[in-house]
Amino acid sequence: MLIGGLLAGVMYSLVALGFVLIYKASGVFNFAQGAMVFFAALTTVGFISMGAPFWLAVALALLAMVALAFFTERVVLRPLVNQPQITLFMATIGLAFFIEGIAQLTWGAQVHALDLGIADEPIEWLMRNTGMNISKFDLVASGIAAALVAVLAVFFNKTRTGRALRAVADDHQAALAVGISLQRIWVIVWIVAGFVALVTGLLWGARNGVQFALTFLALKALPVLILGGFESIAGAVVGGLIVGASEKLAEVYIGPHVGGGIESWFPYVLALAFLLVRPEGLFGERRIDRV
Amino acid sequence: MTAGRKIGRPILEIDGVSLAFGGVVALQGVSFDVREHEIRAIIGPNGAGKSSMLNVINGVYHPQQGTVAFKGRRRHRVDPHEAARQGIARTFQNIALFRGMTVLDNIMTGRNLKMKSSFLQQALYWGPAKREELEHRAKVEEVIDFLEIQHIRKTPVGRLPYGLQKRVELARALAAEPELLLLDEPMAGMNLEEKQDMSRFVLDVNDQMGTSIVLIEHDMSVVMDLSDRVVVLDYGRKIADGTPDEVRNNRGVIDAYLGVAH
Amino acid sequence: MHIAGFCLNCPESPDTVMTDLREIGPTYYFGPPRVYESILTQVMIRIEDAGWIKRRLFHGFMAVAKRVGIGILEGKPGIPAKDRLLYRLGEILVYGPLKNVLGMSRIRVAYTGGEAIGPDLFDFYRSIGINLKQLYGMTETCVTVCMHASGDVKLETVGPPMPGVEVRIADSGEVLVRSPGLMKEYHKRPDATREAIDAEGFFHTGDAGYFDSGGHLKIIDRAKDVGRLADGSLFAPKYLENKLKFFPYIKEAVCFGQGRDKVCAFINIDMAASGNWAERRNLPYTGYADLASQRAVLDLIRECVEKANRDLAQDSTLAHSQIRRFLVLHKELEADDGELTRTRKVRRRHIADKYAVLVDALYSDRPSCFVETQMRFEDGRTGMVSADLQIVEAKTFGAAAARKAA
Amino acid sequence: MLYREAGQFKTTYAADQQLFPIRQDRIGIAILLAVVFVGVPLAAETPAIAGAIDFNYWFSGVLVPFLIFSLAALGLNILTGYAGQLSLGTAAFMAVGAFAAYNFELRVPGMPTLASFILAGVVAALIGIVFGLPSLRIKGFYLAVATLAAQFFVVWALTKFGWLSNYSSSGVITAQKLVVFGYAVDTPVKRYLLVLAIVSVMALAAKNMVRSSIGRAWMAVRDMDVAAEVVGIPMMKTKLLAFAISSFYCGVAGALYAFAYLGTVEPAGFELDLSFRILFMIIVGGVGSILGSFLGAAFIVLLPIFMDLSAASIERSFGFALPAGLVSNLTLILFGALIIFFLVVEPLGLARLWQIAKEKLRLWPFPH
Repeated sequence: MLIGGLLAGVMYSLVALGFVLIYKASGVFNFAQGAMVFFAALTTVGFISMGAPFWLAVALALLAMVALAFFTERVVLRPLVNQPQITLFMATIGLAFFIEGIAQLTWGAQVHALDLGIADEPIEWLMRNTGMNISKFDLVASGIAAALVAVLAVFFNKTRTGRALRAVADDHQAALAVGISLQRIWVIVWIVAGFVALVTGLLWGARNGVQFALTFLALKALPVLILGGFESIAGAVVGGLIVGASEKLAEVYIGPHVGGGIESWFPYVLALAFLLVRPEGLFGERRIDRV
Repeated sequence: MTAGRKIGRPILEIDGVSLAFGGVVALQGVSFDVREHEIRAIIGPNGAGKSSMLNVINGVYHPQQGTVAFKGRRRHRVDPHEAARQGIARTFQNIALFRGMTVLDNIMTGRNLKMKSSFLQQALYWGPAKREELEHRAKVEEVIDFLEIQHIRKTPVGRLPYGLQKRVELARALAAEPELLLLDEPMAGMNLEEKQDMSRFVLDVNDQMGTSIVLIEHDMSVVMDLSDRVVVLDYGRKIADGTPDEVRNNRGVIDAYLGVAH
Repeated sequence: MHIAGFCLNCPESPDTVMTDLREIGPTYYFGPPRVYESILTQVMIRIEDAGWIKRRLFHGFMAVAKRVGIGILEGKPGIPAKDRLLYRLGEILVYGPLKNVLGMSRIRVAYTGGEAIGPDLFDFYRSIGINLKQLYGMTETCVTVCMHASGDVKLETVGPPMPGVEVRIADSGEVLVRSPGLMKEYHKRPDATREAIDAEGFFHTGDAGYFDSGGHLKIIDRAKDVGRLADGSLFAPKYLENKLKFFPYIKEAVCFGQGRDKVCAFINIDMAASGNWAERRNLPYTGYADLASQRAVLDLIRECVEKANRDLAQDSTLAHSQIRRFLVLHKELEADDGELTRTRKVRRRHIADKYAVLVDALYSDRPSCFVETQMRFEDGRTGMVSADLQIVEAKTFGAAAARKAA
Repeated sequence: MLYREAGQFKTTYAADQQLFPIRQDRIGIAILLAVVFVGVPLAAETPAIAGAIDFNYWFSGVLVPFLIFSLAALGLNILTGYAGQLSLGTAAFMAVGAFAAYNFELRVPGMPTLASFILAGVVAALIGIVFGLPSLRIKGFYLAVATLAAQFFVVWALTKFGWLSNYSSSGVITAQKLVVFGYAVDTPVKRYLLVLAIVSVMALAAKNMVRSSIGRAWMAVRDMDVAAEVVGIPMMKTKLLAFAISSFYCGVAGALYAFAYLGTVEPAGFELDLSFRILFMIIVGGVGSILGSFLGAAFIVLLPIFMDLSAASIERSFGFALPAGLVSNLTLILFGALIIFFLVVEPLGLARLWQIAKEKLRLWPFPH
């Protein structure tokens, strides 16, 4: 059970990763990340249903995410630069609605199945020897997630663009002063987030079908972020695992006493309790208000 | 100095206050007092801990060591709104007005702590609530007249030029009828004329309302002209304390300002 | 005579005069022409900032008002129904709101006095339905000597004498007044009193004027300032200056001509109006001196001067006083520099002395003149400013030609 | 142009502080009130007019929901617009109000309807205080997460605890009959008048609060919390009062939503989507504006109706059926685009546009 929770947590981590990327580089809390996951997955499935081969569909979906990144930068981020964070947050709620509408308008609202060709059945060997119920799919998904985290870590720490991104995150003005184009950075980071959304969308879509419910992933990612801190990739991963594991455990051990279904709110209450103790998250940076 | 003004007993006593953020020491064992009706300046190079000192006095920061006694009541820890209730008002180095509100409303907030009517009465805007609003409005109008800002009464503060914003902030502080007024660089960024106006207002407040004033200011001529006594801070420590003339000739102060190594 | 009670209002502070005015909406208004002028200048500047629809609307209806507004105010017959309708529409769209914003919509009667008022200025207020009238008087006569009666208002006069007031014109042209309201004496200054009030009890006002055919007194200038050109024709510098100052771009003017063959002028541009004008044309400038020396600005002022000349050409006594040459001063005339009185009237003689070199240049045929002046800055320091001023020739009009052109 | 204010001088502070200091505004609001309270119901009763317009539809389908959403938006605006605390849990507080009113009616014999509405508001206020507690330590979208917790928790609790819905399946409740002072409110026009009266009174109360010391305290906390504390505004009391009063408004709105609009509601009807819709109302209408709450509610309520009507008329005139879901998706896109548009172009919403227009009219013919 714990393992299953942890694996779900990996998925949460992936979504949270998209949030963290954007938050780090632009200070925007991107509520539309869930919608992006939905959009990416739906676009892929849509192209496949039109007869495109899998990889071509993925490439086209990625292209769509790139276009979305440019669109967002131009229409949402650039005009709202220097606005309070909360305004940008609300703008991304609007963006989420917009993307959801576009996605459903283009591809229809029905649930699509997505087959990645990885069997979603327990690995018998593990089942036999340890009694653990882990599917091959979950394992692959975890592997992909881990690889993605590693790649992003390298990207942030080793590449020029990655360093620029971190500079922007630390101080917008300073970044501008040394000649880093904010707009370019934003586009890049939204593309990367779009890529993460695509991967997430494919994995979740393959598991549960590509449907509107994917957008609610964004909501699940919120407690993950609070636990892990908004600015830490490692935090997103750890937070995801904690949320995934704890909501399952809570469901099993507390759920029966209160009528079940507490998965829907437990992570929030957990996050809230956590907030009151450590408002900056596990890996977040503490800030001192100066007057 | 005005003839009628009498400096009285200490109204504020700072005793051995130390303050640190994480590992960074902002104040270290600072002690001094402020007397009734006195204008007391705090000066010192950048980062000397002047603003931190004000923040300790009105409870925005809580010192790790030492006490602050206001009107004889010694305390370790007080919250800003309690400090305000006891009669301490202040202005900020970077203007801290409520940008979404008009000048009048901003100044009215200065009187909020004197308002007693409940939210239910206010919802009905009836009886005590209405009477109270009007009484306090009349008080606020006195402050508006005093600081000569009648023409901007209903202007949103965000639209005002810098100098006027500073004046509105002073008005908000005065509306609370404080016994102790903390001014954090009230003349920063002003031109000569605005500085003269502001100096006149500060003196008038001190003179006509009998308010004790603690003032942080970089312009030495202003400090020397206005203040009765001056505290000099450097790296969180008090290095001198006395009349402007005494401070001016103090070796340590000259060194601190010229940047001589310790 | 009748007695009326009224409520007197004081503005809250100098900065709130306009808003207080609007809030109070006074019913009686008295101000020197300067006040009316600055209000009109403000109106014109603010209108120029408006969008083109509003601007077109404003100018369109102001033209209607100019054509028929005064007639309607005075209840004259023979105004076409179409114009009356247009005027009424204008009242809804332009004049009414305008008066309202200025706090003038409740005015029953407005007076001006103390100085001659530009006819265009006078007409403007009357045409939008404000019953603006002139009065003539001074402290010594307990203010009112002459005033317009409603319905008998003439632009260039100050109206007939009040009942009980005797007005007589001396041979020198000076206006003499005897009335029950006249002062008894200057306090403890018998010599000054003797100088002002003659044996017959007439007070010597020091103003030059005459009665027109309708019995209205017409004031031209201070008696001591009225002079003659070399050809013997009348020269009333203040009258000319007022005419020039009516243009929004001109703040001050000083005219010379006493005993000379022609009239020349110094001009100060109005920084607010001209600056605004320049900004709308994307003309960069650094300050007053820079703006005042720009060719485009000089052309703008020349047009104003020529317009004034055209008007002057119609008045047979003053046609010779058309301004031939002028220059725009490199600094604003200041009371601090002794160029204006504290009530901001030009000290013509002092200026003529101080800028003698410029006056000489005006009466030569040099196209420009270098000048260096001491001036006092706002912080009390003094310094020298120098400039090379261009002298501009203005067109003049023959009396007949002007009539044709007009 | 319409505002001829010259001569409207005030001689007391009371006159200067009145709700509508400009005479023209007072006349305008009097006319408006006369029209909505008397004119519209009279028109509905007049056979000639009632024959031409389907008033039952207009009352039950448009005006009543508009007024109820205005009230909810008003509640959210108090919290978010005035006190600066973003909430994504509006629908939860409405749900609390709806279910509380239902239970008071159900379990307290002889409970007057209006009293149960007020008590429902009080219960919502108490729940609001509980979920507002985190606001004392956290701000911004961290707080938004706390309100999300409220959103999910409340809906979950209403579904799981059968007692709250009198053990009906999946928590569906059917609101009791509306009886006010012994008078049955059983027709659309009566329901409209009842809702209108409640909303008017509560809007007036809200306006009074925001122009008094409590409103200034909220705005001070919103604009700069540190400075607010320094001028003596107690943070805890101010924020919790904002949560309480906001939730009270949402609670009453929720009760009306159940009793005067839908009749039958279930917890799932108070999902996050409804919270978002009300948030959109204040963004479009105007954050920090009483008037904006009404304008925003009108806009968000009318837009889908308008879209449906347009779609229907397109289908009728061109004789083909539009794809299913087209209109709802277009509405979704339009909502999203509008939110972004308003945040970028006019962050203070329709109310600000109205204010600008009014300023222009006051200064006509001058531009500034």
